[in-house]
Amino acid sequence: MPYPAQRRFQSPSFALPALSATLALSLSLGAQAQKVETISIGVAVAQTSNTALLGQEQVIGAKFAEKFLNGRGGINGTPFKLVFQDTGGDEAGAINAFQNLITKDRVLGIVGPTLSQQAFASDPIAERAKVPVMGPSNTAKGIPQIGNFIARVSAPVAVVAPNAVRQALKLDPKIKEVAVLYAQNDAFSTSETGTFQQTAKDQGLTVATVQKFQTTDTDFTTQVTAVLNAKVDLVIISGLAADGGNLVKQLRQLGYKGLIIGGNGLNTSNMFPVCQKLCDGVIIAQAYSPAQGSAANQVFVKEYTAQYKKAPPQFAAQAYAGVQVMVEALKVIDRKKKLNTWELDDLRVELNKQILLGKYSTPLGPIAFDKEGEVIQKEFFVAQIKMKDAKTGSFVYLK
Amino acid sequence: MALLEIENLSVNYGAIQAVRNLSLTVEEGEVVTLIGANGAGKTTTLRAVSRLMKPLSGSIRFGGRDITRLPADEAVKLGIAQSPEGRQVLARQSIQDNLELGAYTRSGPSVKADLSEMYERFPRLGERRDQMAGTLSGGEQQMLAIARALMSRPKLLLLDEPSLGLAPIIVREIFGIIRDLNARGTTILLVEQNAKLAMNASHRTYVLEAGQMTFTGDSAQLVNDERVLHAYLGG
Amino acid sequence: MTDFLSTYGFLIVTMLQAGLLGLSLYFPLQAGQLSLASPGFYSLGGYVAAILLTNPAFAGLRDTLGNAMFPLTWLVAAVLAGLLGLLVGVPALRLRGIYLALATIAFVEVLRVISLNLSITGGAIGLFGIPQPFGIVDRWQYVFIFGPLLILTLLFARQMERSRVGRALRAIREDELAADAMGVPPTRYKVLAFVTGAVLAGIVGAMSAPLLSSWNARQGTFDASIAILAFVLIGGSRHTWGPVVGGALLTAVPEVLRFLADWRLVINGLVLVVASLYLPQGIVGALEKLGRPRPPQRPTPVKPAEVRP
Amino acid sequence: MSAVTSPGSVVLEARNMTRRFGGLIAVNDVSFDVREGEIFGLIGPNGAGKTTLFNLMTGLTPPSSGTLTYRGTTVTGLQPNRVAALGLSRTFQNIRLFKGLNALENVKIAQHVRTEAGLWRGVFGAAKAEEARVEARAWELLDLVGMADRAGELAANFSYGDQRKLEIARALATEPRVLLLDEPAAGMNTSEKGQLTGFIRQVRDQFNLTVLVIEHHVPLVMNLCDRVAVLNFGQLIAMGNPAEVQRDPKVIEAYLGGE
Amino acid sequence: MELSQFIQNLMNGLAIGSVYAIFALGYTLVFSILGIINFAHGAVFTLGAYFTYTLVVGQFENNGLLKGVNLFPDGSPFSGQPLTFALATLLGATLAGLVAVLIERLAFRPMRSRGADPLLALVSSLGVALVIVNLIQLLVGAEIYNFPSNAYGDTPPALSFTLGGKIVIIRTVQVIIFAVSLVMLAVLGYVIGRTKIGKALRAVAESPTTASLLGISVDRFILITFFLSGFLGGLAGTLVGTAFGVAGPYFGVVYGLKGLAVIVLGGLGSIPGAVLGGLVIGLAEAFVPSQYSAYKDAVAFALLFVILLVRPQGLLGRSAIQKV
Repeated sequence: MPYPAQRRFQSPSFALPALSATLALSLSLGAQAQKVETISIGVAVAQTSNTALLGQEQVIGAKFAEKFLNGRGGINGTPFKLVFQDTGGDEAGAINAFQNLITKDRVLGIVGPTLSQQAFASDPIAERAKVPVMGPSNTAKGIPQIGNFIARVSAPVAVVAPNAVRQALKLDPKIKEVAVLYAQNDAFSTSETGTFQQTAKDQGLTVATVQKFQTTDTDFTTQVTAVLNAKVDLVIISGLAADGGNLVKQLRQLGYKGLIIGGNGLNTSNMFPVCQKLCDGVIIAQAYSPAQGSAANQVFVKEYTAQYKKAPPQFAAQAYAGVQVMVEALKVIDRKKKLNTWELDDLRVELNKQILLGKYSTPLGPIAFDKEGEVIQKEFFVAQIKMKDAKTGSFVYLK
Repeated sequence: MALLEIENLSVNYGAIQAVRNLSLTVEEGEVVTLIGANGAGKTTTLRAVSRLMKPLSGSIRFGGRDITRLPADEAVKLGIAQSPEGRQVLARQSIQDNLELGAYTRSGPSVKADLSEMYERFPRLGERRDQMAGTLSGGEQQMLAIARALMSRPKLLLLDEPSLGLAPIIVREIFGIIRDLNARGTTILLVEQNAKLAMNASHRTYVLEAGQMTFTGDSAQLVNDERVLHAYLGG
Repeated sequence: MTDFLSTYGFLIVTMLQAGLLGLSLYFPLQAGQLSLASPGFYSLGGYVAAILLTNPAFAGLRDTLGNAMFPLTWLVAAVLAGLLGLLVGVPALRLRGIYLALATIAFVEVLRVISLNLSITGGAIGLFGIPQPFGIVDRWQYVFIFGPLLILTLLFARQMERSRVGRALRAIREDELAADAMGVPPTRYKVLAFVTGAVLAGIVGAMSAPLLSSWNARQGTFDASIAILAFVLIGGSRHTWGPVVGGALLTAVPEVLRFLADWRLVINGLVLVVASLYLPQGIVGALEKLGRPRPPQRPTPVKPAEVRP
Repeated sequence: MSAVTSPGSVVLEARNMTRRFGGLIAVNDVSFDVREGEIFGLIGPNGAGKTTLFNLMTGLTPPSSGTLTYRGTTVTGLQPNRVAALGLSRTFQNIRLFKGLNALENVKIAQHVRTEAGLWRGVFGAAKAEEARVEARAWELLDLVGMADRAGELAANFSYGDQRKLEIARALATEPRVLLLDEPAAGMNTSEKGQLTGFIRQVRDQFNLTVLVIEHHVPLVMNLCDRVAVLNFGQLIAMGNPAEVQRDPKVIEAYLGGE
Repeated sequence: MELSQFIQNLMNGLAIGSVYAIFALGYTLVFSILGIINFAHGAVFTLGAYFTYTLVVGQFENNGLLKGVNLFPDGSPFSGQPLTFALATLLGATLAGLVAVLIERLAFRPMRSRGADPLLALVSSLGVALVIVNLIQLLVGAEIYNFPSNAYGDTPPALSFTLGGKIVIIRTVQVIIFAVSLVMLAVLGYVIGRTKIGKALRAVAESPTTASLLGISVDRFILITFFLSGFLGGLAGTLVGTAFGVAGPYFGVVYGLKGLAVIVLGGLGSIPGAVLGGLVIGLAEAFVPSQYSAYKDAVAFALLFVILLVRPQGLLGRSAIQKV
């Protein structure tokens, strides 16, 4: 929505652009077109800061993709390389990571960053440099619209969330009153809750109370008391693992008996150690499920479980898918014209074009992209948590 | 051998030379007085002896041992106790706690005995033993400061301006205590602006001016010395 | 060279930005006021710019003004930050030392929570898609925006320090009571210094919103307060160049340490510890010690004959 | 400032000035007059309330009751900087120079009330004439106390005696009509003390001042002052010319202690 | 407000407030003695929880350098659950105390002996916090760890009782936290108020100079203070960890910030003030009506701001009298 304004501002009316353009020109005289030497793909996710909980799963997913896909021949026999740059949790960190990847590491494309807020700051950099970006976990509205080079494998919340509500109604058709809770300092949760509330209304349910909390909160008695007083039959939570898990735990401990729906932020086994046995029965809206039946996913799940002793989390699967999409697009290009004969700039443009053209069989199921770069994902999932013991549990695929 | 020997002591206070080349001795059993105007360096000298200030040069010997570089809390263990300028009672602790902390370096039943002795000697402290020290009057605080210093059973007691800001009756009372303490064998180095009282209560007197000693002598002789009167009131 | 600029251009801009934020804290510090409120005003300035540049309510204004819209955002941010500075500063500046620091931290936190809850500030997602000024295409070109501001601020600071006002501030820093007794009204000058810092932080915020293309509540946090304090102290709190040098270096350290991968923030922490242990006067203070200060020169009278015997 | 007053007329009137701190009465119902051009001494043992009285007179501490008027203007209730603007300037017992600044700056700062350049004029260099005046006067004052050659040294690095003199120079920079000196001789050595009397007289004459002096060192007060007031336990116990005061038994007892 | 809800809010506020109180005590102890704010206190809080977790569980997840390490491998004499939870908590807090001592030796003492600007201690302790937090992440990753659910034995998750016909439900863990905190505060109150060490500690806090004149080694008491501070911080970390999980290396940051509000509210350097401040902020947060819960984080700081303006020395602090 704000984007048309951008073009309007680009009319050069000050001396400044002329000055900087001259400087840029004089500086670039020495630079030459560069050939592609190594096939490297950048991964810019949060390896430090309090966003690292999400980022470290993405690192695992991406590293796993590097090993696994190179083990299967890489790009038509040539192995590719991942270059990691830490974004930290802030916008400046994401921009620095992107710029390092683009010019210093000379990657062909970037998988990242972790947070939508970071994407709004760093994606325009890649867009300017004409480097394709694959958002692994940016779910906010407006990300693919940042530019032609920006795409994402993470489906926007508007698509993922409604299934869970429908599934809950299937489990218990008598549900009438709903309580909605969300982490209001988390970009993802605030947009997801909007979808949840809309869906609830569409399904003829009454939203009896809406409660806000912070992802940094640990004590939710205030919210839980409000929920209990509203006497609802369904609670819908949009939050992240730690806060969401605590909320579930405290809801149950204080005596809430009805169904609980957790948003996509709760689709991680990181929640298990928090609510432990009390996680049992929570319905989760998933953009990824280990139960997804495609061959691609089953291989992924098998290999991943062998290595990490647990089923892959959504963030790892999405990062894997991001890398996989880039690799497969590169394979197609390579078949037409060997990658090492390309100029770097041209290859990046070509890669972007190819990404949007292709169809991919990923652990997320078959996916493709529309012309803006928005992911077209066939399958979404709803799962119910089943706890084996206090620490281990699984997402049992419903439907 | 003198109990305390100060030789060529110089102490700086920031960039200011507060004490210059001062030498003095205190014999065992003596009361020695330092007098002089504000800023003459009396308090600085005491603080150097109790090891609160680092000397620039010179030496301080106590009981034959060089203590020039000793930390302050170690000096207490050797037997130096100070009742500091402005009393510095621990206002937020009770009188009893203040006294017990005075005996921090000691332990055993003798502390209890000393405590009751202090309450006997200073009945007003005994009456108020559970009161916060900050609620005491100036004179009572001064007594507490002296009593607290005594609780460490010092060989040398340093008293800094014990009469400061006190009413004459209380001043007289405090000097009575000083004489009494000395009679029981405590060695005392006294800094005082009430020159007459101080000299009457002491054996020897050093007169300081601008960080330097100007003259010294037996208190009994100096008390009628024109020079002292002159130094204070001119003529 | 272009590679260098595209890789490190943004970093260089953020180094300048950090220097400016350091200076915004340095102004009140000149009057001895330890205010950590800069991130609050920075955040406010950023929101002002982001709202003016993206909110549909101002679309007409944007069309009319074109690029002149950007200086307008700076101006509005400066005015609003100045007013808020006055509002907060007048009561808060009765506090001293660590109490003032904590009160200003409280101010920053309250502001953060409020901005998280308003719809005009975009809640948790914040505002995004902020247009670029003056046809800027690469982030390093922001040097042409932040650079002049930094130079102007340094000139301003230098001129102020040499003036009657600067002397008054230093007097208050050295001894507020003595300054008062020597005829310097402390409250007026403390508020002046505080508001100056607030205005600067507001402008920097307004310039930074397009730099980041987006703005959200995480731009003004307690962490930033302490980071900016570190800029000033590590750079040197007694010299105009201190906050600039400190801000630039401390911003660069984690980036320069990228090759350390996972260890970089650990080392970054160690750098802070070691710097505060070994550079108690800050970097500029330490450098200053190396050179001998020039003694003040007595102005030579124009006509020697007029000198009294 | 240019009001013409006949020599010897009363410039300061203290009336029933009292200050309590909790239960302590630091200054108790003190009244006195100070006349134009005189050097007025204020003596008394430590803790007698002399400095508190100065604080009451210069706005640093508000009195519990009582007033001070300067040429008919009420001084009590004004902020210290307004008192300074009115023409009362002081030094401090504990020396409160701007220690981290050099001597020249210390003296320049104190001209604040006699100058007016604001932020913008200062920043745009539009106050050149005023700055030149400030600079010139600062050097003159440093000359007066013999410190022009050490103008660049930090105040903290001066000796006690020199800091006292620098503080007087700073007080003079506010262009006072009344100068209040709190223990100017403390920490000075014998020869410095000897020069101090002459110096204070010289300053009084050169700048047409009225001078109040708190001093512990009684001989100096006796030489210097035209009239002396004696405080003990917050109360005025004697006032008169030095010789009278010196013979007053109450004063002798206050100082040397009675028996 | 209904009585049942009032009781619930009250219990909530008391539980979280008492944790704030113990945590803030550590802050305020250091401030009372050195006049500095130790920003690494939040990191020590985090460390305490991780230490206890290590002693209780002994192994970590898939991230970090310590993955795969098992402190208590099967077959070793330590196999199974080696330490009772109470013992592990005490040991964990003790280790946190030792870390605090180390921080004082490495990051604060050198600065003091150089006579540096005390403000620099803020920067130095910030550096220490950065080191600790990132080391934790390097070693054990950023994931959430949680104590075994039987940490407090076989207690029910919640206690419920009827009050005026209404059911009141209180989480057991909150009751335990409150009880442990009370015991801790009582012990600490006894140590500081009645023992020789406590009296000496208060003497050092009131006047280091006077303390040294009484033969008290100030340096040694600074170390003791840091130990106590770290111990209390670490204990608070474990308590919070049992109630809400150890939510990653940054989980102490929020407490570090809230703790600031607590100690200033109560009066910087005042020990009873820290307790009162903790309870006041805990209760104030608990009684924020649920529709305004979004502003809960602002409550502590708005309160702080107002208190500072009205009564800068805090609720129980003493105003310093400036001497002219």
